[in-house]
Amino acid sequence: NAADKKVLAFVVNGASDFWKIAEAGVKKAQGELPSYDLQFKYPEQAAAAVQQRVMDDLVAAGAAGIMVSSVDPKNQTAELNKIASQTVLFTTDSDAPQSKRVAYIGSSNTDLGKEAGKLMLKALPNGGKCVGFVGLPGADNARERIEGVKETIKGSKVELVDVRGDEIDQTRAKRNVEDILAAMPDVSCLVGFYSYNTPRIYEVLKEAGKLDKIKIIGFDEDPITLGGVKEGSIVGTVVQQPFEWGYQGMKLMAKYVEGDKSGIPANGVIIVPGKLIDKSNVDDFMAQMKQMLHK
Amino acid sequence: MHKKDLSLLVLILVVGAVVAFINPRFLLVGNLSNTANQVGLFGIFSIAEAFVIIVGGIELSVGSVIALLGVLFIDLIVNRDVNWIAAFGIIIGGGLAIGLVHGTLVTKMRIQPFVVTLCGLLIYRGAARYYTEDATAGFGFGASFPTLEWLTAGRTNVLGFPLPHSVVALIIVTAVAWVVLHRSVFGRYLYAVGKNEEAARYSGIRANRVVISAYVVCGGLTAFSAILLAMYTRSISPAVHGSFYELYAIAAAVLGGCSLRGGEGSIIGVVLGTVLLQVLQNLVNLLGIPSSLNFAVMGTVILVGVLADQYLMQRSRRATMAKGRPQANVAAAPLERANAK
Amino acid sequence: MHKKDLSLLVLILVVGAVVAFINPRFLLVGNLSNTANQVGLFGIFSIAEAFVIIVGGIELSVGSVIALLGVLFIDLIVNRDVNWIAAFGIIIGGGLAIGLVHGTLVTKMRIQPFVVTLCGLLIYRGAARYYTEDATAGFGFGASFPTLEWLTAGRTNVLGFPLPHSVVALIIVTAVAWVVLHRSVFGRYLYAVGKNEEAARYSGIRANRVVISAYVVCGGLTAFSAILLAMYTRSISPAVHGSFYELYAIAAAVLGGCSLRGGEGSIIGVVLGTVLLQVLQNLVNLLGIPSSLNFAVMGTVILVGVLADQYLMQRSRRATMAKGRPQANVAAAPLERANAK
Amino acid sequence: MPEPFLELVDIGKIYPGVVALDHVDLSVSRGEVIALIGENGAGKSTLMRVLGGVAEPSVGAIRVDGVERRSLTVADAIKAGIAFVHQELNLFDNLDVAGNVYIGREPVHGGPLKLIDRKRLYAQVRPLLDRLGADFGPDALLAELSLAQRQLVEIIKALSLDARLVIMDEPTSSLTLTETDRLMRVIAGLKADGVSVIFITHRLNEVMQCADRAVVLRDGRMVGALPRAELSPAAMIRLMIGRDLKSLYVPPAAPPGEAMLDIVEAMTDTYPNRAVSLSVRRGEILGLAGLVGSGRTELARAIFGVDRLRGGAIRLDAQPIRIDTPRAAIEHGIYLIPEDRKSSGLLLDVSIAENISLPDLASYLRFWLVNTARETENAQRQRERLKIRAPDVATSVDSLSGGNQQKVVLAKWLSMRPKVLIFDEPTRGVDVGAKQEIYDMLRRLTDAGVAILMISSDMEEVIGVSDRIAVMHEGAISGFLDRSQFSEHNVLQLAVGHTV
Ligand SMILES: Nc1ncnc2c1ncn2[C@@H]1O[C@H](COP(=O)(O)OP(=O)(O)OP(=O)(O)O)[C@@H](O)[C@H]1O
Ligand SMILES: Nc1ncnc2c1ncn2[C@@H]1O[C@H](COP(=O)(O)OP(=O)(O)OP(=O)(O)O)[C@@H](O)[C@H]1O
Ligand SMILES: [Mg+2]
Ligand SMILES: [Mg+2]
Repeated sequence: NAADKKVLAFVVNGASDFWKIAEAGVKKAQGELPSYDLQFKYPEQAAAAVQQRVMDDLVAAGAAGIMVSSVDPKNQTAELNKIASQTVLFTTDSDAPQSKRVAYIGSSNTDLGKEAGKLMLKALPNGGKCVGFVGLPGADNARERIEGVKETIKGSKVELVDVRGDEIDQTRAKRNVEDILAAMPDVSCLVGFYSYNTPRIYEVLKEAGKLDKIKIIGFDEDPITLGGVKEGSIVGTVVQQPFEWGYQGMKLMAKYVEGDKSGIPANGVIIVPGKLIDKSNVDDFMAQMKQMLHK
Repeated sequence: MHKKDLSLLVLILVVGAVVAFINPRFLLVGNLSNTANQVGLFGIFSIAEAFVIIVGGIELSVGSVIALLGVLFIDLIVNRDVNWIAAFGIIIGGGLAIGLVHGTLVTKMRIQPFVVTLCGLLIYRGAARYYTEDATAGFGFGASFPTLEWLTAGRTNVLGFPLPHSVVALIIVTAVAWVVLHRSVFGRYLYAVGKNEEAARYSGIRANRVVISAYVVCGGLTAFSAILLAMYTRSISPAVHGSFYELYAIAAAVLGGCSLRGGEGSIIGVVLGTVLLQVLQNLVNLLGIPSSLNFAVMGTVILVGVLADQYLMQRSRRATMAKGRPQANVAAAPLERANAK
Repeated sequence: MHKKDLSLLVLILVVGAVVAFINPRFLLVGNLSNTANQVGLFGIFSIAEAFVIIVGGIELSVGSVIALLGVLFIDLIVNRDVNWIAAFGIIIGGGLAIGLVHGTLVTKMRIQPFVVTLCGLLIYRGAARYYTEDATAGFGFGASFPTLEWLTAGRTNVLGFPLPHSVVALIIVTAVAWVVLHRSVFGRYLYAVGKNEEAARYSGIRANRVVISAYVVCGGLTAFSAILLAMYTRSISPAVHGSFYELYAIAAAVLGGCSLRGGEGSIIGVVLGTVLLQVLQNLVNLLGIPSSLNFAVMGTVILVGVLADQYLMQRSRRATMAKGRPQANVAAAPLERANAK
Repeated sequence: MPEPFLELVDIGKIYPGVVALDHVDLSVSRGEVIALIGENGAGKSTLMRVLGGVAEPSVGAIRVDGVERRSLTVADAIKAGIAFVHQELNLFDNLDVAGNVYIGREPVHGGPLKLIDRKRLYAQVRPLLDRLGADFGPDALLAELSLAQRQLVEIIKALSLDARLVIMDEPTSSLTLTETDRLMRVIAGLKADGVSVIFITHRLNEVMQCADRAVVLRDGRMVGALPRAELSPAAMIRLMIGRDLKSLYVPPAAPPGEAMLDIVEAMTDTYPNRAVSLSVRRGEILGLAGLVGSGRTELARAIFGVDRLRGGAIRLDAQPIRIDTPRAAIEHGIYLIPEDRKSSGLLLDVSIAENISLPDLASYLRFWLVNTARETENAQRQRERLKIRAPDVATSVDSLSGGNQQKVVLAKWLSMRPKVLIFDEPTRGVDVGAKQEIYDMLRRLTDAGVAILMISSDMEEVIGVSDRIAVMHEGAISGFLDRSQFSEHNVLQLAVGHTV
């Protein structure tokens, strides 16, 4: 009887493919945790208030534990504490260190940015102008990634001259790339900060016949990004491991709910490092992905 | 009109009963209090919208105004150390000023309300984002304004029910708005101008002033709810905060019997419209419906409700028509006598 | 009406000239071709919206329909191996069906268009998300449908200008829509019903049918642009794809002279409205304006343009009035004589 | 004669392409009743709109109590004690009768919110309703009133002002004799109280009844004034149209044929248990008389398919037909010319030509498209035939005078080939000269085999034009009259439900 099972919920910050992978992880965990009902929640908008509402309702519905990718961890602290006082709270994706959450499991966006910065340096030994593309430039994950990139390329001849936002509208995302090509003929590399940005960059460059002239650096594991990496037209992409967040996170949480706190380190932070995918390891990664999503 | 409010109430009760039946936790005090809180927050700007719709206009910038004024409010008290009472005043003043500008553009410059407020939607959102450089504005951890927080986001125990103060605010706003709209001269003029502006002018009503006032009232109320919302979320990402709220507001107003052609609508109806929308949101989460279906469920329930209402109305109209016979004859009787003399 | 189109054209040229002056790359063939492509994509569903607005309705579900049908289209040809011509037909058929449902609910069930299409907005978005389980639908790497791609997203060199096929589609749609609206009986009926439905009915026009047809046309055209957009982005995240596009469409229609009260608007105006909106988008990127200001720039330019237009109109009206006096006397003379006989 | 308190001096008003008023002088004395008459489009309404502060004169001045001003605003006019009954009704569907009457002047409780004193509001309206014998209460919703009832509300609104001057622009155009009589008595009462009245009408017997002076406008100019002693219909007509009129009734060329349209036991919404049976014969004009609210319009609407019939049947040429939409009626050759031109007759901001062609667009097609040249040509013909006063047929109808708008409504249908024509108040607001033309046209139509059902509240018209009269009373036919029985008395007897 599903109603008698304890509910553990994974609340994300908005709908995207990225979370599909985490969902796969959660599903795998569900297979190993038959006495729990694992739910995966997408708030209908990427807004703190909406997410808050979802969590309030989950608590009202009696969830035993919630793992959340907070939309705005810095300022949601008080609300997160309210949730933490009523149920077991984990954070993922972006941490809220000052809150009373039990643990954070995820990666460090700044570190991911640094990885991408290294890729850029490698791709442009003689330096050059880069432009980034992102959904919401103000969002924390975007800021941290951009910061990481900037930190790494500081002092080199590679510069990130602009980052264009698109409100997660793919038509505009593609349009932005077209416009930048028109506006800046001397741009030598384009960076896609959100998962869907890289494929749009790839398509525009392909249509413009400039794949060999302009370097592409990406984040995340959109199939087209991976295809581009495999083909050699994308320098590389930095991926996180959301599958692990979902899988390990849920299992940890179940244990914690049962009273076993051994899996949680003292500072509560569990970093699952990102991976750098380039032509050398793309095939392995793709095979792995396929396996994960099909389980 | 009264009847319409009633059928909305019935719809809400039916939905509530169904939810409570499937998941009794719906009726928990905590859950009801949370839902009530949402109703309070959304109800105020829905009433604001209703004023403009009744006078025959539309206000699309509600969501952006909520973002801009919310950001400013937080900035004033967190970064600029403005006393919160002063900040309160400044923000409400800002809302009134925005309303004044919209009203003036609509009446004096004769630009379609849709265009004016669409530009407002775009401009205020941009201004909010530019002002914060797209960063989230928030109180940060541990920042504390106890009085302000208690007043705006607190709850008071009333007979065991933690009554959110946003609901208190909504009740006051509703009461005042009801009296103004349904009992005062100004309200009369709002309906008159909304229905037939030319005739209102022929009757010596200063139609422009009435229209401008409606936008000003709307701006002020929206500013008020911007503050409440800011205190509820305690953080505002300027790119998304409040977006689509104008649709919520218009939907609540329309559900509550307002016609976008102006001159119609009741305050009680608007509040009930808000309640319905919020109960629907609550329902999706409580029943564990996939969140991707959230909107779809809302849309379906509204549509089914409106359809059922329409169907029943048409049936009852036919019924009263049939009953109406003797009445019509009685009403005609004095005429007969008068004419027979 | 003609005059209004002209002033919109002037506004576009002024904005274009300013941008070209600051950044001459605006005039590069590549950039113009890209912008034209966007105009093609957005113009078609703006015209769709205009049909509904002219008949006195409103269609808010454009964006959601674009998401749902786009997802289905990609699913049909990528995952279900449906021949693309068949898929094309199925999707257009779906759009027409959606229009039929909306029109029927508006006319036969007498539900306000705003409510019907708002529910549509919610339901179709939810359906799209549910169908794909919130995953992105896309062609995947290397997937290739050369004919389809060439037809929908290709460009043909015309006198050195790579003319996007979306523009060709828009030109055809515009031409047909222009003839239908401004020259055919059906067009006359659309305007008549939009202006005064009762009078139209008394003149023997089947008003319900006309309204339903408008929604059907709108649905069909929206489906068409959903396909073009899907082929342009080649990937669709159902939660956000096309969201807010109804606002673009309504804005373009309103800029193009449509009144939300119905009965007004010209096709040329709607297309010009789309052009203005897209040039403004292009401007933000070309001038390196922070993308957070994108919307604000759009709003400001529209507002300033409309204000200037209004100001000039009023001035010129006053001027003709002043000049009109002696003319009026002359013009009246034959009439006077005719009556004096 | 009392001293003038209001003077219009040398007023001129120019609209693009039209000189509506051309140097008009008019002075109004206390307690004087002035009838303002003239052909359609002569400028009567415009002159009154200037006085009521609704239109600004191009030249001239207005003197109120000796103070001269270039123009008035609505507020000025109300302050000066000028009340205005507009030709086109200006009421609010979403308010009740009392709300409409006192709109802009609601009695209030004190206090900053200015709450409406509803008790006082209703109390103030009730006696006014009684004075005009209205059959509805102050809390009746306006949306539920018929056109004539609305006209009463409009009049009551003006009376409630305690004005010094009441302007009435065709107040009786949809009233029947009874209400008109009451209105005449009210006017006499106003006069006795020292209130001045300016009264516009196309019904000359009303002028005879109440006017102290008739002022005649033609083509925007004042062409004469007749003091009470010199008032006669013939004199007025001569001044208005510059020639005499022959008598109204033109006998049919041949005796009427067999029944064309049969209404059998028709029942409508307001009077669901009363049934109407009547038949209109080929080649005859059947007048349909009755009091306000007797259900004539409803019957017409039901026949035409705007409303559903609650029961009964319709037969055309002895064949039963089903009509559930106006379209179906039109396809059977049954046309209705509605009484409310503003809401059901016209597209106001559309040209004359497009209005005329609307019901018959299919016959203007060339290669599937509308042939605008043919459209203009036909409109031009209709304009000449009906003497529609407008610069050209591209003029939009909202700039036409009331009577000319009515002519456009008629023109819409007259260019088609009807079997049965139902006219609901066909000459509402039409001047005497043009009425004559219309009556001639009706006769030409019947002589060509058309059957005409003419609903009219104008007694003179019913008696003067019909071949036969049916009278309705509370949703049922209370009797038929043949020409030999025609008299005001007989019509009235039947209208109140008595027998003759
Ligand atoms: N707003 C307007 N714009 C242009 N012309 C107008 C306007 N209003 C009135 N006119 C013209 O002014 C002239 C006088 O119109 P007015 O309404 O005063 O006539 P009227 O004497 O009241 O006629 P009726 O007996 O038909 O009511 C008409 O030719 C009319 O077309
Ligand atoms: N739109 C309406 N809604 C509700 N009731 C109406 C409406 N129009 C008319 N009525 C009512 O129907 C009854 C019959 O009115 P109808 O208009 O048919 O009468 P009539 O004989 O044409 O009189 P007149 O047109 O002179 O008022 C009246 O009592 C009136 O109150
Ligand atoms: Mg007139
Ligand atoms: Mg009638």
